[in-house]
Amino acid sequence: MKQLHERAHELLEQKAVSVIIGYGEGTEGRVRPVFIRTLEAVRLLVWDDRCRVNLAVYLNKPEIRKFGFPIAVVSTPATVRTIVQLIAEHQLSIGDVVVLVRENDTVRALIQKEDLEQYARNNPVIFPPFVIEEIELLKKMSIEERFTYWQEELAKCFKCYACRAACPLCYCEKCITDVNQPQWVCVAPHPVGVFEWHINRAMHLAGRCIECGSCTIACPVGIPIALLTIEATRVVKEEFAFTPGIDCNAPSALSTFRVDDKETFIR
Amino acid sequence: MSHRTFTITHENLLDVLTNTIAVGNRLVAPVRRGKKLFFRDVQEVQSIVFDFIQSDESPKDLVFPRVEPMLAHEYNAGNVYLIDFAEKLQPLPTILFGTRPCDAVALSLLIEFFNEGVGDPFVEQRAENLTIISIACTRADSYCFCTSVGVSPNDSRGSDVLLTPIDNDQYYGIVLTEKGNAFVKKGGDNFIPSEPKDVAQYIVTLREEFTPQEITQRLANAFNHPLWMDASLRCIGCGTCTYVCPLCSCFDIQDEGTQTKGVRLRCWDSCGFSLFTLHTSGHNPRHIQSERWRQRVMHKFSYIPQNRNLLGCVGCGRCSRLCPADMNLKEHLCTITKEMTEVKADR
Amino acid sequence: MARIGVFVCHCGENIAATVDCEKVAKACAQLPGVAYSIDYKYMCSDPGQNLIREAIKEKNLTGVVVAACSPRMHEPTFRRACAEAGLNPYLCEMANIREHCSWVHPKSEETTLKAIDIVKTIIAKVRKNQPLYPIKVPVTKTALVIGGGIAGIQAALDIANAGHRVILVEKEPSIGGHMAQLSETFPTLDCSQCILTPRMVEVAQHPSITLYTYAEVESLTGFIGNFVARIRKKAKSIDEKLCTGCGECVNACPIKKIPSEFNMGLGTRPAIYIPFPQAVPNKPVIDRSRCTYFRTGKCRFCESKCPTKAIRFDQNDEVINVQVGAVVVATGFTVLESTFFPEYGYGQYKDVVTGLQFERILSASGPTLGEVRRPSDGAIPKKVVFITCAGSRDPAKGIEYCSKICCMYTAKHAMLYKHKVHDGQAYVFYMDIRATGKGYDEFVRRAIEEDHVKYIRGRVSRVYERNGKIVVCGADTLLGAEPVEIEADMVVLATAGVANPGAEELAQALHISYDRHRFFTEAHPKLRPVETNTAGIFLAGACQSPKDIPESVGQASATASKVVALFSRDELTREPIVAVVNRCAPPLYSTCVGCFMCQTACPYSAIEREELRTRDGTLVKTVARVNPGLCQGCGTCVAFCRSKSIDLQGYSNEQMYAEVVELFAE
Amino acid sequence: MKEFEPKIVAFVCNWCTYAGADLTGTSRIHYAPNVRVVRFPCTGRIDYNLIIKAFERGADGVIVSGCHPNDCHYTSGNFHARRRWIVFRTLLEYIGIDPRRIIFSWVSAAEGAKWADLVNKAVREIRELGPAKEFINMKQWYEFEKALGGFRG
Repeated sequence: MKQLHERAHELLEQKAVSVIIGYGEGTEGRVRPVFIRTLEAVRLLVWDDRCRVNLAVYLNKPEIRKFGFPIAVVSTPATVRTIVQLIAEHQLSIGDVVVLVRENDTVRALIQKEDLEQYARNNPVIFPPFVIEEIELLKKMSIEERFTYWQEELAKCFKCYACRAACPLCYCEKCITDVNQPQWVCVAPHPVGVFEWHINRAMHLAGRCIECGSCTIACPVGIPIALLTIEATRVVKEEFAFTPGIDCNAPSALSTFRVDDKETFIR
Repeated sequence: MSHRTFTITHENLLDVLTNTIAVGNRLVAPVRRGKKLFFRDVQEVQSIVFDFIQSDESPKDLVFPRVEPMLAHEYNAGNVYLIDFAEKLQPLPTILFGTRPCDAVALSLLIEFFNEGVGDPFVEQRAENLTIISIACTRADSYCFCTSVGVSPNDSRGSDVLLTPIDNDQYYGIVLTEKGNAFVKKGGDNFIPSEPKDVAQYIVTLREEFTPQEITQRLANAFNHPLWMDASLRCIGCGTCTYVCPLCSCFDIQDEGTQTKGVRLRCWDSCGFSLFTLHTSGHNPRHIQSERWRQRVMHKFSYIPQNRNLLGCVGCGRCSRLCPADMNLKEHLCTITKEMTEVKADR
Repeated sequence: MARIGVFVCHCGENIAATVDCEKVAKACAQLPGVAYSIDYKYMCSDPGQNLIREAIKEKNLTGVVVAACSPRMHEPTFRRACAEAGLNPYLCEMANIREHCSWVHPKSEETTLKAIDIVKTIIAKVRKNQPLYPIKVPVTKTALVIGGGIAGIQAALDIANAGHRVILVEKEPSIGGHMAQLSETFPTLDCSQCILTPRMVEVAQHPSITLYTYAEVESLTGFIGNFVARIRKKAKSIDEKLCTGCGECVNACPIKKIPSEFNMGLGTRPAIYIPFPQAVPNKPVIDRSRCTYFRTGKCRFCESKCPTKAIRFDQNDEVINVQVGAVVVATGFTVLESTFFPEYGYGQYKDVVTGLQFERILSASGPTLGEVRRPSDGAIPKKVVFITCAGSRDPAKGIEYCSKICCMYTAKHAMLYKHKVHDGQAYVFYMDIRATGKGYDEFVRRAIEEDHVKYIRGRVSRVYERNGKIVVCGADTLLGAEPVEIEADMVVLATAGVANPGAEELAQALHISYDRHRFFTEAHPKLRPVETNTAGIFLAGACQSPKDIPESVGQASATASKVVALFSRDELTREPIVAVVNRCAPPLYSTCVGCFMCQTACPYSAIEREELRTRDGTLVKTVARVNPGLCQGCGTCVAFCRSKSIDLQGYSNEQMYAEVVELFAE
Repeated sequence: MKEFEPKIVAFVCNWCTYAGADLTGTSRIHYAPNVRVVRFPCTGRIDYNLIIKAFERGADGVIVSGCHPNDCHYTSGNFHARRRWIVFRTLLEYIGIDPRRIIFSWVSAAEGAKWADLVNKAVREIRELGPAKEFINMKQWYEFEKALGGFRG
């Protein structure tokens, strides 16, 4: 933490960044995102195991961008991958972000493509044990059981779109669910509308989801929604040998192809 | 039973509830789904959760469901047929058990709001068929601030019966309305008449951080204050706060179907969404998140009080508990009451 | 509200036999937005089309659905009829109730119901149809011809003679290609250079042709009618304007022993050289990789001898961008070489040569001045063995195809050898003789019957040296696979024709496709043999597959006619079935967020970047833009776009959605 | 009782499968009448949302068909589509929807008989699977919730 404070101090003092997006103390032992713009405020920064939410989401927020690039972000491995993916998707450029990471008990600032990519490659996102349990559980289910499982889970959804808002890769200015000519996704949070929304979310994040889990953390009704995008990313990884968030120049897995992609399911 | 007040043991209360279901009433009570607490239809009273500070979802969708079919149309050989769901609606008699007093207050305000003016047949009919049995709070957390917005942990407004947990696994209850009376009557001997008691010792005490008047006054001239931007920087623009709020009542009318057959639905909407105020022209009067956040606070603590002489908030604290970005409403209101001058260090 | 006319065709009995057409028309009349619905015996007939034209005018129709045969059959017919009546043709769609219904189901109520369903969905689509207007793009009437072999020369001359400008790019110092290397040509045995060089000169002197030799096309952007080619003119190290081509410098060069490319390594050249005497342009270039000055910084003998002071050691490569409307790719081929045939001793024995090397030996301008002398000792070979299908038709070598020209040139080689070495003996090992051109089989017969070339049907198993002779072991399959052993003085391999090195890179630079042998792919093997899948780029000659001269020339003229046809108009008209990135009101301007992930989804590289600016010029954002000239309308980007910011005209999201939803509307 | 007749929608590309189905017609090969064809320029144009919509609106099965690999009129639209299907299919299965309800196929313009065969087999298979119960299940609330008037989780 001391190192982080020193680093943050240095960055602000040298005017190397306009703002540092980090974690600060929140309510009842929670941590919350803080935006450090002054040297005095640096002391508010905390960095411990509670700091899991992916702060890269704020890099898409116009109010934050208005501070001007470069912006520093206190980053978990997932955040680094997210930033690499955002660069690949032309939402950020190299040099826009100073990525503060922990490496062997020191705080490093990553800016260059090579550093970002190397860190992303060396630091995979690790699921918490309950996620792995849930994945295993779903794997063992019959298709009917899975249907029931998801129907029960999705029935809770009232479409507050916290999953979308918390996801740093949901940066569309007009989401497909807000498109009404035609109405691809029913607006109403009834089972059909909820199903459409979540299958679209999963399809849109296939091969892009960094698996940071922000959507699940954000969900106020406790739906394990990340499982859908994790599955989508798993397929892409398995079938197309493609991992998102490790290459600043990678095209999308779903807008490229290999002539020998699997087609055992096609008659 | 002639008395307005009674006592009942926990066990007997469960028996009464079981019986309520048995005679064909719909019982809705707090139950756990995973780590979250919802109000759901209950078949087994054992599943009802008593030990909690606040549920995650509010009970508002018992009168104002997240999706409400309002109208259906059909086109056949040149004729259009309409079905008005308000006429068809036949709500089941429903016992809402185990709400916190703040939720009961909120429900009464919500119902009042919908029934103003021309009225709302959907909400009205549901409210008529709803009996609310609330339980006073013996615990609170730092998100709670009911006392600061004019609600108390044992507020009786909106409830038909108010229970207070007392010693020896017993509840002390007050019957507040005819509907409450009917409920207690059906419970027969399980309810033991009692003299009115002072149960203040069992109720949690909550510090009054500010008063509604203070807030309203401060906000009157605060529209252009820089605090809105500072406070909402971390807001990600989801609808969680509005959807879990027991009082938020904004909705969106959606038509589903084709030219020949379709249905008109009323769905929840949120002022936190950028689309909420987007004009067809492309102009958005609230085009950044701070303006939307300001709208939510202003609406609840300035505009509603101006129009209706009450606040649009009961201090249940759900919005703050569930906010993905830890936007703490109580904290913001405290800042506002400190004349909105003390600028937070995290700006 | 839409006013749609529905026209149900009986197609004589073709539809009416199983579908109750009257009922279909009546059912459709009940649907919302249908203003007129009628059935008729033959809609495509004149009276039928008249019915549609009249109805459009009288009923003021805003859309037309013709329920008849497949749109693949008559869509243009009915769209034209609509246009004649003043209705935008793209407001007319066809419902296929013949191929997809009446012909595949028995006469029944169900079949009629299916027909109604089909028409219903198309009505739903037409409700969402928008008037579309053909896309017009201007045409730059200059053609780029890549490759200065006979195919490129022919294409360039044909286009130029039609009155259009041509830019001809050749990577070698001279045009002429492989044909310039040949001795004589089958089946008439006229001298290759004698018929080629006048053409080369014509190219050089043609006022409409700009010739860039020693130059390569690095990239091609844009689309049909509007390409921009980036051409690298490699430094020749001479000032071409000053150089007279006297050749003093060539004589002065102290480095003499560089294997000559033109002579296939059988002769030598200096570091500053003119590839062959009839080269066009007939001016030298300095091969910098071999030049002493460029390697050591000392020498400059050529410079001292140059009477016009034309040597430029400090010249740089020059990169130019040219605007062209069409491209002819005529980059030719090469023959398989060196070490590819250890079993035939190639590379090991000097006297085992390729067919192209043997051409040089036979050529009057070749290293032996036209006398047949073998490379090892200059002796006149008395026994020469020709081996055909060296590599070709050999899956083990990775080349399954027939190189097509080898049978003929081997017969020619054997014949010419016999003409020059009267007492010599020529043997040809062959698998099959493929002599299918005009006068070709007669030519082969002449070699066998008049020149007594010995044809042996069988494969050669081994070639090795024994006592100064090259022993060729094979089998004669016509004699019951009897082993044959010939002690030869020389062996000529008719090695397979293969794609040029660098073909792949060029294809990628031009955005054209190529097969697994790296030959460029035509748009259709039969019906569009000289077009590529990229509109405006055409193929001539052996870059597409090995070809002989007449075929290459024919193909070159074909491409020229395609180019000239293209250039006959000032503007190109294209079907407006293209993808479009949406625009909306400010401050959004477009819902595209510029992730540019669609770029790789487009098979035509049609997706570009576009900067959106406010009226005062402030950059709002950079979004995708579909170039309507390049887009072919597949819609892959449309289905890919997450925010639904791209739509395909003619198959829009609204249209497809309406069709699907209508299927289940009650 | 009358046998269950599945409703099947076929999403096909214009250049191969649509033409192939035309050929089935010109060859007068009869097949089951349960299929309704929607014509797209290319399989690359087929939005997975349309497949979802078809099911929601009442389809029991969906056929998706286009040009064989390497035969795409637009050179690679079908390859892109194939990738999309691989992911989409897996996700459907993961969320509990029987992937056998979507039948993917390559039918060329020359394979009229294959088209008839494909349709007949699809009808047979979907008939065995029965109505698309997952989607019927999801739509139930329109019916029973009328009594309560509205949908709660």
